[in-house]
Amino acid sequence: MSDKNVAGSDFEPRIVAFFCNWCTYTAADLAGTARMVYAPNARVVRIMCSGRLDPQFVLAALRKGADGVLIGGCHPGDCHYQEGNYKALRRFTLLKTLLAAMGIEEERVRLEWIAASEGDKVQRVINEMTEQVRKLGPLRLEQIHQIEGSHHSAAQVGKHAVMEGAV
Amino acid sequence: MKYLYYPGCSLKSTGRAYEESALAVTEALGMRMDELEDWNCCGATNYMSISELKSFALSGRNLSLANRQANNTESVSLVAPCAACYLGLTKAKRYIEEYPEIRSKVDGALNAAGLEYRDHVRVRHLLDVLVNDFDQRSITERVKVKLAGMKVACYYGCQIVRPYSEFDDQHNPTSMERLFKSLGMDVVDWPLKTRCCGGTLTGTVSEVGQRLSYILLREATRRGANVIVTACPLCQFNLECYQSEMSKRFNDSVHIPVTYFTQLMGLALGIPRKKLGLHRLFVPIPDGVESPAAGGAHVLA
Amino acid sequence: MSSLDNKHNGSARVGVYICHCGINIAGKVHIQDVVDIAKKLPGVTVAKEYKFMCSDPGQEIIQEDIKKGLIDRVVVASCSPLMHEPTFRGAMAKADGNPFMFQMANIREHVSWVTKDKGLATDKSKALVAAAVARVMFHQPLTKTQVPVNPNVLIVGGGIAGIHAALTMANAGKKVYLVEREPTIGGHMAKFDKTFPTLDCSACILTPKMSAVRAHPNITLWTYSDVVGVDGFVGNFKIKVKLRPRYVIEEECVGCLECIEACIFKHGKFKDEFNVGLAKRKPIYVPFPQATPLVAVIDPETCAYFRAKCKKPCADVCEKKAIDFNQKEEIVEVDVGSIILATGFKTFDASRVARYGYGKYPNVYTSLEVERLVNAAGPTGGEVVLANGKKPKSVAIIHCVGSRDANSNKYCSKVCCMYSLKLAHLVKERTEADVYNFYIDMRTPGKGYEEFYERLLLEGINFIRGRVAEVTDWAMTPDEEEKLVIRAEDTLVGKVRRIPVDMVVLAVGMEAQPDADDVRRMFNISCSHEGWFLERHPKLAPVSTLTDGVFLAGACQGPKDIPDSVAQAGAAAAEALALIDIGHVELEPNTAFVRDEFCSGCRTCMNICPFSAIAIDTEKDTAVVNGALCKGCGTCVAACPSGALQQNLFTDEQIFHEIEGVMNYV
Amino acid sequence: MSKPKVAFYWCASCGGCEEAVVDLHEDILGVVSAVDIVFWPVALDFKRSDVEAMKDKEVAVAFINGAIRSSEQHEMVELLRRKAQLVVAFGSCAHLGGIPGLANVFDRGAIVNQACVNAVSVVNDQKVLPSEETTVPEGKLTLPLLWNTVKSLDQTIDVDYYLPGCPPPVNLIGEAVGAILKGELPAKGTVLAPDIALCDDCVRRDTKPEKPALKEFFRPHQVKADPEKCLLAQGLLCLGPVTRKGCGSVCVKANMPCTGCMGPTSNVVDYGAKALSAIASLVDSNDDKEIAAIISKVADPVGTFYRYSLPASLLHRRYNGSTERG
Amino acid sequence: MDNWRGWDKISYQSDLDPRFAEEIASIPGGDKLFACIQCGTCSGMCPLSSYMDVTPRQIIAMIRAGFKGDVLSSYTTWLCASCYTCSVECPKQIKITDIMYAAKRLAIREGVYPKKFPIPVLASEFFSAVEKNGRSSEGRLIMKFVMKTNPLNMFKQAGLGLKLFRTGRFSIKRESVERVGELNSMMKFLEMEHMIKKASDAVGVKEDHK
Repeated sequence: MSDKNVAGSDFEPRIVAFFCNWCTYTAADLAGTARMVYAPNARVVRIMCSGRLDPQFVLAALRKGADGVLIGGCHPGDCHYQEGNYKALRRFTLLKTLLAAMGIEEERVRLEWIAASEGDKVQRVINEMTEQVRKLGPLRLEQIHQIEGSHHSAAQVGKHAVMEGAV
Repeated sequence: MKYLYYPGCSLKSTGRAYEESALAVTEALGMRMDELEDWNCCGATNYMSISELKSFALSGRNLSLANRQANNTESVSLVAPCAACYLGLTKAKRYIEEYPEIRSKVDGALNAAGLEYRDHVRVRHLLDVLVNDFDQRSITERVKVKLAGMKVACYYGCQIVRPYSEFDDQHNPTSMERLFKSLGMDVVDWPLKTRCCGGTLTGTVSEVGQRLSYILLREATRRGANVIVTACPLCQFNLECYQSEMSKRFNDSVHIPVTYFTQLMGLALGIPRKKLGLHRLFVPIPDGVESPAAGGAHVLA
Repeated sequence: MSSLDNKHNGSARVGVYICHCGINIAGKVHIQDVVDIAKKLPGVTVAKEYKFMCSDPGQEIIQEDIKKGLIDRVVVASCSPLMHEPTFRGAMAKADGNPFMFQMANIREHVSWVTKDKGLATDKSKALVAAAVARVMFHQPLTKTQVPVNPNVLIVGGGIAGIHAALTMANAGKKVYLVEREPTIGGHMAKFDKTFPTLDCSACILTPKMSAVRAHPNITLWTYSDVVGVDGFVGNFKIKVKLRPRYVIEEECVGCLECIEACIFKHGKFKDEFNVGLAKRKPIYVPFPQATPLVAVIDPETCAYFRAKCKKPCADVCEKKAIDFNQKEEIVEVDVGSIILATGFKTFDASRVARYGYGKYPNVYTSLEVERLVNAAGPTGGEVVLANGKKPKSVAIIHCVGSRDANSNKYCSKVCCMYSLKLAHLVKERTEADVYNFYIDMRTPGKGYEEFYERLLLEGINFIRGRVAEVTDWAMTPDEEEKLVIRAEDTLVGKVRRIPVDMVVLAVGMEAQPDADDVRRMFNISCSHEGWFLERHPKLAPVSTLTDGVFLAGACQGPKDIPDSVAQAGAAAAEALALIDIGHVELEPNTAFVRDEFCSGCRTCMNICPFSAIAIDTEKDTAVVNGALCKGCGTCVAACPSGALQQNLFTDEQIFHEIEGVMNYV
Repeated sequence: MSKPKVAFYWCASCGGCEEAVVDLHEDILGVVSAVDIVFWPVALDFKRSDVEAMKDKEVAVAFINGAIRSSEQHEMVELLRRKAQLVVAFGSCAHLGGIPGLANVFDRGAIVNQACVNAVSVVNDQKVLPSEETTVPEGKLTLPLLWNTVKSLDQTIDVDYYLPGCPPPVNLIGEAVGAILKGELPAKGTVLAPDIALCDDCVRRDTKPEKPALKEFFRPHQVKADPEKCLLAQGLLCLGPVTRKGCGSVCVKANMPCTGCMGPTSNVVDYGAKALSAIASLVDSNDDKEIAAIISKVADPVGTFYRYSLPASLLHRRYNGSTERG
Repeated sequence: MDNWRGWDKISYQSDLDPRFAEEIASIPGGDKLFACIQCGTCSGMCPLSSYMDVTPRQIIAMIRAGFKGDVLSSYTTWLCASCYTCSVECPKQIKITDIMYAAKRLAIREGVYPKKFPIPVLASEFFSAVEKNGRSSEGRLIMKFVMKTNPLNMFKQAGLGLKLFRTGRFSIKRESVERVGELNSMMKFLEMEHMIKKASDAVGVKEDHK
């Protein structure tokens, strides 16, 4: 990627997209089958249901250098698991208030309902979001922390939270 | 709801009677409508043929002035009685608000003149205001004169329904029919009420333009109408002023009064003919059609 | 983030295989670059590329590496996992690897097919491969559970597609429940007179099949009924069907129709739905003489007994005492293993195109109405007549009404050209009128279809290429007086024409059923934009849906003519039979599980499980997941406040590492 | 054999942790007899130079409480890290950043301005602000640099163990000291408290309904909480389900909801995000407007969910937009 | 064969302008023009199509194929009365009226419109009056127009003019906004913008040729 110079004009947004298996991931496949070209900035992590989306994943993506996070689920009423998307909505609603308080612009974390037939919506949303985030500029929390942590060698945020107990 | 009046160029000359009757009717209904200060041309049809952007900028100025005159309130309607002005302003508003590249240029032009564009202003046609902002029953109650034997063909023309039909059905508008029924008149069903009158072609390529107008008049007459009402100064001009020329050209006797809808409406509300500019008609409304109404409720029945 | 750092299985050996997919991927992604990056990723012991990984030789590459002990887990970067995940898992299992030590990177649908720039596509592919590798390091061996498949099948909709599927299944010895909401089966096809292009009689070929359904010992036919509940999953659905009261006991009625004769209404008075409003029926009626079952139905909305408790001549005349005004709606429940949806279509409402004057001018008809007019069993006995009873001298048929139009439906309804040709022929045959067909493009792909078009050209039907602008009743010339005037550009001549006719036929397109959205929700499948039920894959799985065990037949999936509907119904039946033949289904092991030692018994998870699959173990005071009920959505895992709940194949650490992987920017 | 040397130090903290050590009561005597306290500025008169004079790794264990937010604190903990074999992050602030960590929703400028100019109790008409260096006739005076961002201890130095809590419960301190003295230590990086959430031994757990769905949230001053029933089920934001046990649920016993000072269990990466997820999961609505209305009752989400852990969270601090970075 | 006026009707690709379609399609929402299926609804609906030398449908086809000269010199675009029927009924939602405007603007800019045809004359007169005064003075406009197109008409139309004058509907007073300066600044701004764009486009074209 040509965005080494984060603040430069050639900034390429990095977007992590969490897509539910049944609707949005399928829609992204459909966009592919239909050869709908769109911005390569979003990278998809597949989950079975938007209800699986732990807000920790959103923060982890931002922390790991994402400039935006897109969450895609089935339209209300369409969830393969009855109402996982509503649960995603409940968490997202609360997460949004938290992110706002933390100074993260609203456009950076977005929840979209995209049905399996809406390949064009995948294209539109990703293009739109890429441009919105491009306008906002980089977030790059990881780099900020490195800059501020220059007092010492290793930034070890989150050290306590070692995943224990092999699954 | 605050109303500002946008006359446009025609209502100050060939369409004077439209202005007179529109102001008389709104006054009679107790509706305050100040004229937009220092308004300019809407940038209509002909202008659009030369420069689209300048046309949008012209409308942009009117919308910006309206916003300023209304002190930036969000509930202001800019009322245009002329169909072409109504479309010119509506179209400009839509394009300015829908296309950022147009917005930025119009903003730039307005800023250069010390003006500013805001989305607040609603563009309304006078017909929309009179039909939708007033309870039709209250209009019925105000009817003072019964217009016996008037069979009205309501003519909408193009630009108040197309391409944006903001207040009525695009294919079969009925606002005027509803209004004239409320006024106790018979309306005639005719299929050509949104077909083009020929626009400026009546003057430029008159053999073509007048033929379009003629078709309308002939069909209205054939369906039993004895008066046509319009909501546009150009439509009224075309349908009325060329009647003698048409009679010659198409070897037919064309003779039917064509009024602004506000004129006939004013007559029913008991406003004096002169105040409605009826004396300016080429084909007059016959004397003696008026008889005192027996009361609003009766008219409805 | 330390939780994401190097805490994987230290002995993991990952094999990465990058697929070219011919030029589908290789044309847009520098494959070798991706291989080079993959080789450098921690844990990767093998990284290879191959032209078609899904081919046998491709799979063998993986199998050999497993057998040689080079790898114990696999990443394939190719197409969507929804496409080939089962293929590669199967290949691993054959080589005695655990099929769940596998992850796919979707670099075709999500990369090469949607990215313009080759460099950017390569970068994205690298990240997706890195993510898959990072995640697969934390995979654990899992096993699928098997559940038996109930061999019964539910078929919804009794049109030609449902009928054909039902007979196919029943003839194969399977128990079929066929549910139809109208009082009779037969669907649209029962309304047609002739079928194109052969012009054979619709009733002649359909009614024997309808009777066969009625008589078949393996088919339970519920007409005048609706499916109201669907529960369960592939192989094990629980279905609730509501049988509406027809006030005639089906088992008793012999179809003598004496009751209809006896009705206090001497003549039909109410809209006859079967004749699309062109005729009137009585409150007690059968839709048409060959209705199946041939059992009368009483419409309580119009029956005088229900409104005024009048005499009951119908009941009195019935020797079998089959009429029962006290009949109540009944709910039956059945278990089935598979479902075939054949709910059909509805025709476009022509009044939505105001300029064609449908509903305004009495002599503007829809094609379905004309189907009834030309039908010998129809309201006019096959006479094509105008509203005033006279024969038309000229008829215009307007194609594409409600099709190919962004203001209504964008798609082509596929059947209208052909049925318009058929109607043109029949109208001409019956009336000798001048017939004008107005078309945009003539679409006649199909066996014998183009030949039929040629036949009509030779028969003297007028064809005008141009979409009709408007149908009006105002005359410009004397010959237009009292006529309907068509105005259209004859695009092949380049002139606008006005053509006066007596009758206008609107070739209305096909639309999804108005309740298709409710139906798809009930069966947990998807709809396309236009409202048609969505197939699993437009080419390779055209009768399957994204919900296992639910199959599609006929026009509910998209516009189709009779041969296509029947073919698809056969295919759907074959899919269902294949499922039944295997006898069991394997369930993805992506269920949730509780790690007792971390569970505080806080019950947050219990609140949100939509399947009530979580309970409290009262001895240990911890939550337990019932694996048979868990469907694997993972919403409880996201909610678990202490990370005690995890989901197989989607554990926190797998996802955290995948996130870190996709953020791998080179 | 000489007694093991022990150091105590406090950084950005309230002093409560020091209290907790004193709260060991007579047990402290045992500790004192078993160890040799070589540095404890709050109680004993040692100087930095005394520590500097020690050999590296001479101190067996250093207990450090408080968050790190100044250059002086940073220097001191680095010094102690060099001198000590083991470093224990003592209390919520050292562990996760603690209450001082909430300063991370502001930046240095705003904090200094508030403290030195705007606070109602301050009179500072000239708006004089502290600066790192001031020249006076007598020469140059220096002050430690206040960091823009508050950090947890392990974000500045390597930490061996954590004693959670605000302050750490006495029994956990005792057990930890005992374990260290006996050399029975768990894996490095362990939080020295049970790895299960508070509900595990909450006396009110059995009163929690099977489906604890909520239509409304309350703050403690808005309702009179039933002293027997699960607080969460009453709409109070009790974070017990998200928080490590070990405190003896003192708050809940006092009819106050848990605010999470013990931090998350080891399976959770970000305390606040997980707490948020769990709480949102209890919201009983599928209507977006109603959901928003219910959730709007959660006042100050950062303060609620990250009361003790903002510096240790994934976001770490408030982000000030791309234009203001640096 | 005496009356046969034969000419070579073949169109050579080199005579067409492949960029014409793009140029027209660059108006807002203009790219829908490429979706045209040549159904003829526009021509059928158009109340003026019977007077046009080519139908609106053919105009779209010609634009798409690059028949720039034929389109710009045709009468069709000038006969369009902007009634928007075609735009509203088009099954592909092509903004045909806007396309007609775009073609008219281009024809005027390139000076290839039908010169003696009265409609472009009216448009230009209207434009210059409004640009100068901010309002159109209908009476003056009509007089100027008649003078420029067919002065003899002046006598033919005298009766109508007199009638209008008698009914107070005709005036030769010059109408104008009060703050003409405002308008001037706006127009100047837009002209500058336009020049800048043209200049940069020109540079772009040059680079293309290199």
